[in-house]
Amino acid sequence: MKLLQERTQKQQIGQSLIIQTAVRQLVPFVQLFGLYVIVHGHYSPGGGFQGGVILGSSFVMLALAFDQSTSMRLMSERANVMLGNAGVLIFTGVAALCAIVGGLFLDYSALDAIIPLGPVEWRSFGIFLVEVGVGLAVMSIMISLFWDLSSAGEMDEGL
Amino acid sequence: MSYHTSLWPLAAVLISLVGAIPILLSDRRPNLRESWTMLIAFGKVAIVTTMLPTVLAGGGFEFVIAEVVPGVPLALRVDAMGMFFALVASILWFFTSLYSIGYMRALKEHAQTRYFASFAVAISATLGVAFSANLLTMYLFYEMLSLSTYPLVTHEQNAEARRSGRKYLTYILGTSIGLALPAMLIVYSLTGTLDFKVGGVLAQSGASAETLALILVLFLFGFAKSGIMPFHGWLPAAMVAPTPVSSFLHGVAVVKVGVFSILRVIFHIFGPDLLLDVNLGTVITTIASITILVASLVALTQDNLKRRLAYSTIGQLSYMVLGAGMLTAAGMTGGLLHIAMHAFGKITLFFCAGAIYVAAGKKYISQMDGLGRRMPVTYLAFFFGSLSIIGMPPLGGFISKWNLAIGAIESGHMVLLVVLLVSSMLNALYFFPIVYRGFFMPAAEGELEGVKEAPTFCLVPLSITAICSLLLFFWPTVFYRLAQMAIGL
Amino acid sequence: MKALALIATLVTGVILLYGTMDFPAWGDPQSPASGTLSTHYIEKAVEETHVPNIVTAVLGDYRGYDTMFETVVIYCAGLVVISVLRRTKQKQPEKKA
Amino acid sequence: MDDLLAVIVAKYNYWIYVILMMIGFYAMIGKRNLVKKLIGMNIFQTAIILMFVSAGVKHGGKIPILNKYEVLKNGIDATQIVNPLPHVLMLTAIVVSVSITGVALAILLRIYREYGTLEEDEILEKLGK
Amino acid sequence: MSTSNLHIYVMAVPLLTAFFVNLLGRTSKVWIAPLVVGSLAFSSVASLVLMGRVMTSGGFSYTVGNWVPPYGIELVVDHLSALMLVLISVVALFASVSALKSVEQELPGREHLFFTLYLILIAGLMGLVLTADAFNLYVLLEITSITTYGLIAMGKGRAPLASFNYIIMGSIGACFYLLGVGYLYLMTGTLNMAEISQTLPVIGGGAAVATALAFILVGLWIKMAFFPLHGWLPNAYSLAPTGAALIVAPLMTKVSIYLMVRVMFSVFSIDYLFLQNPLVDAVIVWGAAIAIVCASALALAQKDLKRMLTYIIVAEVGYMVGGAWLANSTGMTGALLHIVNDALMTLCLFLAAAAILYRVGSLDFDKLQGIYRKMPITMAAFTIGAFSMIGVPPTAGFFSKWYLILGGIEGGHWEFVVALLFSSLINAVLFFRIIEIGYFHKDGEHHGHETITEAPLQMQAPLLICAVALIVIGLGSGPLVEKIITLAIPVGL
Repeated sequence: MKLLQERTQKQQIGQSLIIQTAVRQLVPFVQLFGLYVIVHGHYSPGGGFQGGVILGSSFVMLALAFDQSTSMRLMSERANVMLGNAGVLIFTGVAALCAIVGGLFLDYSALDAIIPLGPVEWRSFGIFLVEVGVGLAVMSIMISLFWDLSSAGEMDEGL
Repeated sequence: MSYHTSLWPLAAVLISLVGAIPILLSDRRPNLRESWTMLIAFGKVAIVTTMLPTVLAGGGFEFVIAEVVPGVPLALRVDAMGMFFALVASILWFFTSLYSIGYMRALKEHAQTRYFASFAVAISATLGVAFSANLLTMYLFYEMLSLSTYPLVTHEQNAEARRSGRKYLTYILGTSIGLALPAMLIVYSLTGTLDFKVGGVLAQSGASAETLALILVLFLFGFAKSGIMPFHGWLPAAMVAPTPVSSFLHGVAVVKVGVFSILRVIFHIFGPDLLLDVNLGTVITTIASITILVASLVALTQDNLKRRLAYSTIGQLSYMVLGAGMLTAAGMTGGLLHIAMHAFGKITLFFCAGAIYVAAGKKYISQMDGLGRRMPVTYLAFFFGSLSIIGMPPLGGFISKWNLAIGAIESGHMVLLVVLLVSSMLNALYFFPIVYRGFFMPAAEGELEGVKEAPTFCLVPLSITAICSLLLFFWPTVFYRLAQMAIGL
Repeated sequence: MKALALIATLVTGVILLYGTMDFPAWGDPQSPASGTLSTHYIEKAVEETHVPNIVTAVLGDYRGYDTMFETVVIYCAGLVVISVLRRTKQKQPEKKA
Repeated sequence: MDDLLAVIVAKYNYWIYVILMMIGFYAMIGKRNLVKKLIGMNIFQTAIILMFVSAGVKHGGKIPILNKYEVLKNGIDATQIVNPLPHVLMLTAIVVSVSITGVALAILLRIYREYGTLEEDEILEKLGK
Repeated sequence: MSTSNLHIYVMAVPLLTAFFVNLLGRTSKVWIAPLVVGSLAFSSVASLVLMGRVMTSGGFSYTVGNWVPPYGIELVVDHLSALMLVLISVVALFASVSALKSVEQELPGREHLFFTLYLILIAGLMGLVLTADAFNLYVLLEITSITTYGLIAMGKGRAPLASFNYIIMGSIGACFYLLGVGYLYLMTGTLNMAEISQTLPVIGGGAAVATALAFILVGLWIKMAFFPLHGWLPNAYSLAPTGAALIVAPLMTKVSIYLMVRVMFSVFSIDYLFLQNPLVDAVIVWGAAIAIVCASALALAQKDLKRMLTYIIVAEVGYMVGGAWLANSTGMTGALLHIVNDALMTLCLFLAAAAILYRVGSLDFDKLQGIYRKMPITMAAFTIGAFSMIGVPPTAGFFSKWYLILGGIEGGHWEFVVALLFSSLINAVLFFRIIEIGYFHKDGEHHGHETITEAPLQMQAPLLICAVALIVIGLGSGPLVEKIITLAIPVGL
């Protein structure tokens, strides 16, 4: 009961045209930046975790500016879970694949056996792969953390 | 002597353990169940007796079950001493099973299947103790016996049974875990072995007299089944069990297992010579003598027949320890022999007590006036049994007591002789009144209407055991020989 | 309770301070922490992995095993939050009531 | 005096972390409010993170992001670059602490749902009756 | 340097399966059971094969990502870790079979989440056993912790509160461990255990190293609930969902013990621990003795079977810590053997508890009256487990206790010997109280659960196998010690 009252008050505060418009404009750029941070982790500060968090934050922004259901329309809970699993699976899958194709666990250079890029290049590329995995996982977890915590697990309008 | 590996000892131990399974399975069909019991009992006697000649010829069998601790396997070995005890136990179990059938059916006891099954497990454990080749194995079977007899002691499953069961376990488990186990471990850490050797293993360890004394005392009190005071309290309490249980377990198996363990330790872990050197014999004899006298005195005051028998048992058990403590050939022989003689005598007495309970429903001596004329066979057997316990010719008890007396004289402690004589006197004092009341006191009117002899299933075994203890006076050779071999003569 | 906590804290702190005694000076390039291990990373990482961002190289490859489990940790966190908080809709009304 | 100063200059940051750690630790075991405990936990972990990172510092060191081709051509002087390992480790530690904070918050919500309060004493007395 | 990946698969298969359990289990529950049981069965078989290899051709070191240690993360497969792998996978397998039923009863609709966490926990434990890298150990420690927090918090009623306390205590433990590792890293500049242990003698045991040791030990002790630090365990374990308790209770504390042993001998040296400051281990053994006595005494005060068992676990931790610090090989043998035995005993008892809970719905002592007649098979297995806890031969518990006491005698630590005997007696009292309650049914009759029947086969099968295993291992403890454990204890003891 108490929770609900707080929530309704908050909504009136949150619902402001300016913020909503700004956020609507901002979100694509934020997501783009997130992707950039992930893929450019090799050459600049960044990587999966940082990028993932930024990607996640874009949805958090939506949920804050509008309400949770809006953000859930853009990214359904089911899809979110799928992405999370996909992310972790990419990482562990790559790691296991290295072992399966005859190298050691997580030895990306072993993947040279599949697509010959040269072992060292493969290491670089493998790092890229797993960073993507990490990014996906972190993003989805960030989103679901926010959703669950903000709506106390009811997945309704949230804060 | 030479031991050659064979499956006989294992078979002797396992037959009743495995036999418990068909007993459990034939829960619904009593006749089938009882025939299983008898079959197993007979098989056991057969197996044990087949091994007898070899042992008498100075041979023996052994069988290693598993190598559990470096230098200490779980192993069975049939030597003279083990044979001696196994013979007594298995023969008496046969009669007891016979007797139980009569008793349990006459009283329409509940949960008979559980009763017979646990009985079978218990006898396995007993033979296991008899045939164990080292202290660890013996400890194993000792515990197994304690646990398997719990359902028997608490058979009635009423409040009193619960109390006694608690007392029973507290004494037995408490002492064995708290005292015997550390003693065993100290011995192991001193010698690196727990094997039973004639002459003992501790002699070479070079342990100080104090350590030896400590170990000895720990063992004496650790095997509380021997009813040495002050750890005797469980025995009277355990008398709530059905009479066959009391008669066999608390007249023969359990208590004798306690004594047997102590004798094993004295003979084959310490070795008499070592004990003589550091002269720890007196420790044993003192403790034993006290128990003998106190127990006999207490027995006088008991009105409940089974309790009186229990206290008499406590006293008699200490005879055996006493004999071992004398550390003279005759003494130790007497001690061992008394295991057999007392077993036959005491089981007869318990059987009689049971028979009286079945036939007349009487538990208290003061109510048994004139009962002897109603059930003469039972009372005659009772008379024989008590004579044997007191140690009068022409009954088996005389032989063991005779040896004990000689041992006392040899050992040069005249006080021990005095103890023996006094206690025999006391035995007479607490047994004869029962018989006297039975035959010569007039029964209260209408008290014993229609009381007649107990069912045949009860009567036959008790007569046989009574006759046995008579025969043992004339032909004690087998047991005598085994006892002498056991102490290395 | 509070006093106990305070004592515990102080003891821990004192031990930790005592432990810092023979620490290397702060920022000392010769400190063991920047010994062979980090030197190797700095010097060899690029040619061994072709990743100029050494942190990424170490994170993704040399200590990739750590990173993998780290990802699993955060995955678990999400899972736990769902399993602890998430409530199916039909439970809603009796909550609101 | 000077050497004392030298010691202080050399070690003061470690001492600061220890003090930070003590604050967090005390909050964790001393405070009765569950959220404060949680905050204490975060302070504690932050202190550890700072300690690790400070282990990697080199005076005048540059960030460990190099120019690929130049390095491949003519090596690199390790003393010029700060130690990357602690950063990696602490990236992990941060993620772990985030995850645990998330879990703890979720559980706190459950507790709030159950008892309507986050004061340990009140909860215990609710449980008492 | 070996290229065999078997041990990796032992760890990775449950991990990967976990994600599929989450993915597929969401849609339909039919996937869960085959996936969980299948993956754990695979791990069990693989770990047994691995054990065989180690026994024939000795242990080996493995580097993830094919970087020479210390640059990469090193894994070590030796007799000890292989044994632990077998233990973990087998226990997990049995527990999961039974857990499938009880979870279905207790957490409807959340099975897939439960078993995802469950499998990740198993993988984490296996990783802990394998790793030879101080920091990697921390990460895995957190994985196991975080999954455990979740599993416990899924319980009803007070479970979240218990779980939160566990989070606070567990985090303190982990942070202390990390602090210790940090100090070591600052002093040695490496995280690879082997390399640290090579470097430490060079720099000598100074203040920082001593502090590191202290903090690592305290951290691990909190994780394993060594007596004064045990506060979180009883609530957490007794309020957790049955399925969670089934796996957490037998394994978590044991694995932390293993970690302590690992750290003691792979990071620090016998020389540093026992010879340079002999006072320390004397103190710790005393502490262990006190822990055993106090925990056993506390167990006496409990009125609920599960809570009683948790306090027994705390006491058992004292056994193993004491045994490990006795500073002689006998004690260490006892400690390691007891890790195996205690895991199995605890599993056996908790499986029995789970079966009873499944039927009776409560584990209060007064609900257990006459249970022997209603669930004879379950209670028979329970009795065997109880005997093993008490230390009745030939069950497994007796033999590890044998070595522990022997080690105490050899080391002259009589207080430890006395404590062990005392706790055996207490255990006897504890369990015979329950056996008595279950065996006498006269006044239990009108408790009105005559409808109670035996537990479903799916819960009985693992229970019975486990009970039999206790006796088999007891009889086979000679070879077990001789062929594996003596080779597992560090040289020089």
